[in-house]
Amino acid sequence: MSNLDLSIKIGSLELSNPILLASGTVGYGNEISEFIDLNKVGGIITKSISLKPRKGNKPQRIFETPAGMLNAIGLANVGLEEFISQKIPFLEKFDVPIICNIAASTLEEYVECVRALENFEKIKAFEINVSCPNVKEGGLQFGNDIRMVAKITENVRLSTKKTLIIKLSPNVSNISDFAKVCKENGADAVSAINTLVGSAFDINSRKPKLSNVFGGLSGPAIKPIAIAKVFEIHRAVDIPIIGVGGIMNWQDVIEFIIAGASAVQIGTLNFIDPTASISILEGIKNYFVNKNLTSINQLKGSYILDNGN
Amino acid sequence: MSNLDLSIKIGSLELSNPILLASGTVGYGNEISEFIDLNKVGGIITKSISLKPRKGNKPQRIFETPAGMLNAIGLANVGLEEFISQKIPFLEKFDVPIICNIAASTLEEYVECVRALENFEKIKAFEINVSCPNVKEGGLQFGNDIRMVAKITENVRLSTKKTLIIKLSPNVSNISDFAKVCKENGADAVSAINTLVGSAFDINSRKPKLSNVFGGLSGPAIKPIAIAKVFEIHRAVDIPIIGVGGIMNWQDVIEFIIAGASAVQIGTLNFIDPTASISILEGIKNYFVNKNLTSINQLKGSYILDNGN
Amino acid sequence: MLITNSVVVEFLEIQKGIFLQKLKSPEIAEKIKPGQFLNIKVSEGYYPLLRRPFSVCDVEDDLIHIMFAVYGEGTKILANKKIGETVNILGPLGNGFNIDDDYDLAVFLAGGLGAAPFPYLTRKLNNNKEIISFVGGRSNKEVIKYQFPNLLIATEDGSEGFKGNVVQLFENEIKKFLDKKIKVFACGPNGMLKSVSNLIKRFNEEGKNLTCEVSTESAMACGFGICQGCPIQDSHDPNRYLLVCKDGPVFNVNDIEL
Amino acid sequence: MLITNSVVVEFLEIQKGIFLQKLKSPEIAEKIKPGQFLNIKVSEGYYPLLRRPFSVCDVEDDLIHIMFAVYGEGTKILANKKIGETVNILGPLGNGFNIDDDYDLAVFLAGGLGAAPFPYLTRKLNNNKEIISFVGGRSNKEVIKYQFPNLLIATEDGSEGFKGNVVQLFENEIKKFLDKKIKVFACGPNGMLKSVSNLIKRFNEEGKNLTCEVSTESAMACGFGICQGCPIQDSHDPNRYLLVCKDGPVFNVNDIEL
Ligand SMILES: Cc1cc2nc3c(=O)[nH]c(=O)nc-3n(C[C@H](O)[C@H](O)[C@H](O)COP(=O)(O)OP(=O)(O)OC[C@H]3O[C@@H](n4cnc5c(N)ncnc54)[C@H](O)[C@@H]3O)c2cc1C
Ligand SMILES: Cc1cc2nc3c(=O)[nH]c(=O)nc-3n(C[C@H](O)[C@H](O)[C@H](O)COP(=O)(O)OP(=O)(O)OC[C@H]3O[C@@H](n4cnc5c(N)ncnc54)[C@H](O)[C@@H]3O)c2cc1C
Ligand SMILES: Cc1cc2nc3c(=O)[nH]c(=O)nc-3n(C[C@H](O)[C@H](O)[C@H](O)COP(=O)(O)O)c2cc1C
Ligand SMILES: Cc1cc2nc3c(=O)[nH]c(=O)nc-3n(C[C@H](O)[C@H](O)[C@H](O)COP(=O)(O)O)c2cc1C
Ligand code: FES
Ligand code: FES
Repeated sequence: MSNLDLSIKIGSLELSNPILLASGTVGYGNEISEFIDLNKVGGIITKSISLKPRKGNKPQRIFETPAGMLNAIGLANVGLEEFISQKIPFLEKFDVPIICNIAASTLEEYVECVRALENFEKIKAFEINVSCPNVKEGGLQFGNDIRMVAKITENVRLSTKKTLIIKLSPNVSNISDFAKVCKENGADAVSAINTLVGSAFDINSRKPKLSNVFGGLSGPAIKPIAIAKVFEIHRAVDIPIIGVGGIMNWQDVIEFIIAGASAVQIGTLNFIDPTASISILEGIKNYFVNKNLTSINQLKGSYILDNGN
Repeated sequence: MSNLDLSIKIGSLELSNPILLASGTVGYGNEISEFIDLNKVGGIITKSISLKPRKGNKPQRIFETPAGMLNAIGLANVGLEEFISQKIPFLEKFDVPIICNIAASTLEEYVECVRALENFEKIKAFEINVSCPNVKEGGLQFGNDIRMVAKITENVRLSTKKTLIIKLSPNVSNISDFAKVCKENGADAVSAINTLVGSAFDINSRKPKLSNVFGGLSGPAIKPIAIAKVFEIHRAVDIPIIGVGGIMNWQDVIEFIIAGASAVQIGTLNFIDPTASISILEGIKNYFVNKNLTSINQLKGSYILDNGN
Repeated sequence: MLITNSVVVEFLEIQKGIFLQKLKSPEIAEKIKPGQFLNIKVSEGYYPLLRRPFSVCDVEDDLIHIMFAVYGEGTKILANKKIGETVNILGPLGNGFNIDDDYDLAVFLAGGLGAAPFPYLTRKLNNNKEIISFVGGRSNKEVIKYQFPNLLIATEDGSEGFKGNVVQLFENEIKKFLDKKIKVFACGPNGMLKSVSNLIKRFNEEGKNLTCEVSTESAMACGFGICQGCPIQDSHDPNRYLLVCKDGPVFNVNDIEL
Repeated sequence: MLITNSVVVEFLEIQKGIFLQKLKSPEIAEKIKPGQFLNIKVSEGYYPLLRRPFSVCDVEDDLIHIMFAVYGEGTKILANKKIGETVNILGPLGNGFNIDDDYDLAVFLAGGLGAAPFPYLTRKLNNNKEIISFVGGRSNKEVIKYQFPNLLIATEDGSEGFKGNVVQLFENEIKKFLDKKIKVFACGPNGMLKSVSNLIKRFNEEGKNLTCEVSTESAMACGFGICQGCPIQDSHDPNRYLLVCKDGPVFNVNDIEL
């Protein structure tokens, strides 16, 4: 199958393949570039950037759970200024699209960040994090408030010509309604899902395992939830979906695409095997060849449902 | 510690210990009674009963996921009439409180079921399932609609003097608001959590793994989410909480109690080890003795949080 | 029903990729009947979370034999068990084959790992009546011949025996015996069981005298009737499912809709 | 940084409950320095999901040694590995001890499993300068003596050596040497490291000449700087955390707030 083409276009964002590295799981690319050729992945999504640097939460920030992990990093990041002066120059060395993930506590802050980054050629898209559960202001409150998500989308859309992706919170009962307002307000795509709110306590000290009490649950434990959310959105709204949550191997990626995803993000898996994105890409290619498929669109949302029940 | 007393009272419901067997995971007690002495558990919650028998969903109803499982039983149950004629007489042989879990597609049906069962002395409490994700009418729609939950609670309350427990859906962003309306409308307690909505697809057939497409995710994978929900409710609302979700051992039970639960339910674990509830009870007793605790209330909600962050 | 930790006492690869594991459990060995099954927890941790069902393949004093191939994580862990390691067994589960003498000729029909329950069944039939076995697979590598009496083989690729499926072979061969009272025991994929069922019904409509018991499969969580995870359509009541784990896994073919 | 599947070549219980595992990895053995660590995936499945960090204990040709006790699921699985089985190693990670010759006397301070990095450090110091080791534990069962030169022991229950904690013992004993230029290498629970740190600061405020490097611990997800899961307060900048995995695990005690 010499005509296999895994490329995909989302808004003006052109990806050579659907494998993206998820926000917060590869920093700004430096460390993981020692393990893999970054030019081979479809794209890199930066750790959430905020207007000012954020120190993040006190330790303990990480706790392992059955087939998953809780994190309460608290959006620790270098801030807009250092991102521009230090991180973009590094990323410019690679021939791979950069998607800049942005977190903020106010509507204005989102807009300001996007404006400040709009003229950097290297950045091909914005992913707006309205759904991080680990900070007190902003974060989750936004992600679960549909009018706020609409407003953020609308305002950020006015400030950028780049591809605009809204990263949705899974901690809602009607995620497709959120996807719908994103579309209506000009988003090019949605990412589903961010982490689920979780917690854990130590039975001897009675203290929370995380200093922040709450953390975000990620990893294979949440994959069935992520698949359901992607499917729900796909059924209800005509907008490209970037699937994320619990991907551990190429089979999981195929499952997300069948459920409706145009592209996917590898998150927690990068911590366990930083080379996984590359081997997953190989697995996907083999699947496509074996199934006589030549493009992502042939597989995307191609689930087969029985009629009735 | 001869004065160890694990009993707990929820409304008028008196439990000798906090270990309940969760709805849908022990049928009506028959099969599991071959493994354990049912008199030893704190209580048994029946499979959801509906007014009419329900056949349930077509196969496949079960799919295993990382550290969890999806089920789409579809509330298969014998219906009110056979429950009264066949199941209550069997349960009467045991000296253990029975909590009757009720599912319905309309407000009226809930009320009708409760009325029909109100005079059975053996039934000590009702657990109202407003949150089962596996049926098309009723079920999830109710559980995610706060006004509906309020209305169901209010109406069922008027129909019963027994302890009234509302089983909450975790597929919402603000579970403590739901707990609050339950309390305001007369519920004696809430159970948290029911299963999370999940799905899975076969990458060869492209069909959903479950005939119903969606299923409910249970098992250790969801424990961090359940702990967070119990904690959220405990912090915000003064109502007894029955913790459920992913309990696999006595340590998990202690964690739920620390997070705010007055009692807990063992679910999926019954499938793997039907004797687990009894060994868990032993583990709990040892913990209480080792920690010089003599009652559940000393441990309940006894989490220690740092001030500020 | 019992729950026991059982030691792996012997472990054979009876043919390429097909394993026979002998597990020590005097209590279960004493009680279990052909066609019943065990629900096995292959590891202590949460992965895999659920037990895995396996037919009893044979019983030898206080040893229970199971036969399996590697499909996924569960059977992979099982195949890596060393002698002396343990697995946790819940059993005996379900209803086994109905062993009466009310027939002249016993027919075994097996597809793939459906071969598993027959060694023990053969031993227990124990009545000097004739048995003919039909076993099928895609190729001769997939045909499990282990301990089948009077074996006839069907392979879809024709690499051994009859070229075609095992039900076709059975249909061809059984014609000579249709004057006898025949009891068919079948185990294999549901598709195969369905065509057996159709064939038996046709023969009986033509006035022949066949009874047929099929051992069915289903995804399972508990294996003993508490999860409702393993429904199979009751042929006598459209509003009712039976449970494979509790009402089966062996059913008279007339009682279920395959 | 490399990722390799490494075979368990040798496995010793050096004292009750304390294991020494020798893993074959020529590439990592060649590169790794004392105080650096490995992040090990103990099983193939999802349980446990994350890697587990272990200090390099020693290097012997192409073998890396790790020392551990069983705490939870990860170390339990590791302790059950048989010779010939593999684990997946990511390493070498972090910054090791700063090995210069700028001191007269080296002091080792270890609490519990904090003993792990010292055999390799001892070998690499390799400069004929004097070393004194202080090792502590709750009781003598918990004191790991493995390969410590000039060993002085503290136990909290007084079952061996000095009764009290290892930092008190160090404080008592070091007084005779405070005219020398001392370099302290410490590894153990953060509480112990904190009291070492306080003591060193006090001595230096009193005009003594001690430097101190501490090997810290933290919960970790990745081990190489991409998850931000392992913060430790930067003592020079209140608005900044350092990362234990990448900026440490060994720090000069002046650079962090313990
Ligand atoms: C009553 C009963 C008796 C059984 N007896 C036996 C027996 O004696 N020997 C035996 O080997 N198996 C038997 N099975 C099937 C056995 O339970 C499964 O093979 C086993 O659960 C697979 O577990 P796993 O973790 O390896 O695979 P999973 O991870 O559960 O599945 C991996 C993949 O293999 C597929 N798969 C699983 N099982 C089968 C199968 N049987 N055929 C084809 N594809 C499959 C799954 O759909 C999935 O795609 C029996 C099942 C039942 C219900
Ligand atoms: C840089 C670094 C180097 C390390 N080097 C070593 C080493 O050389 N040898 C070694 O044995 N360990 C070392 N550790 C600690 C080691 O990583 C943990 O012991 C290991 O992760 C435990 O994994 P587990 O799955 O067995 O326990 P988990 O399931 O992760 O934990 C089980 C329980 O044990 C507790 N626990 C875990 N680790 C410790 C600990 N170290 N001390 C006290 N309680 C603990 C946990 O809080 C939990 O309650 C190091 C850690 C770091 C960060
Ligand atoms: C340690 C950690 C940090 C994360 N930080 C961010 C972040 O800064 N911004 C964001 O949008 N998502 C963040 N995420 C969420 C991931 O991008 C992803 O949505 C989630 O982890 C689910 O995918 P996974 O199960 O493959 O990890 C973070 C996840 C983890 C585990
Ligand atoms: C197979 C299965 C069937 C269930 N049926 C019901 C039900 O009928 N009514 C109900 O309220 N909850 C039902 N539940 C939910 C459980 O009672 C429990 O809330 C959930 O499984 C989480 O607990 P666990 O992780 O311990 O299983 C069911 C769960 C499973 C796994
Ligand atoms: S497998 Fe649970 S009822 Fe059959
Ligand atoms: S463990 Fe991931 S950054 Fe340190």
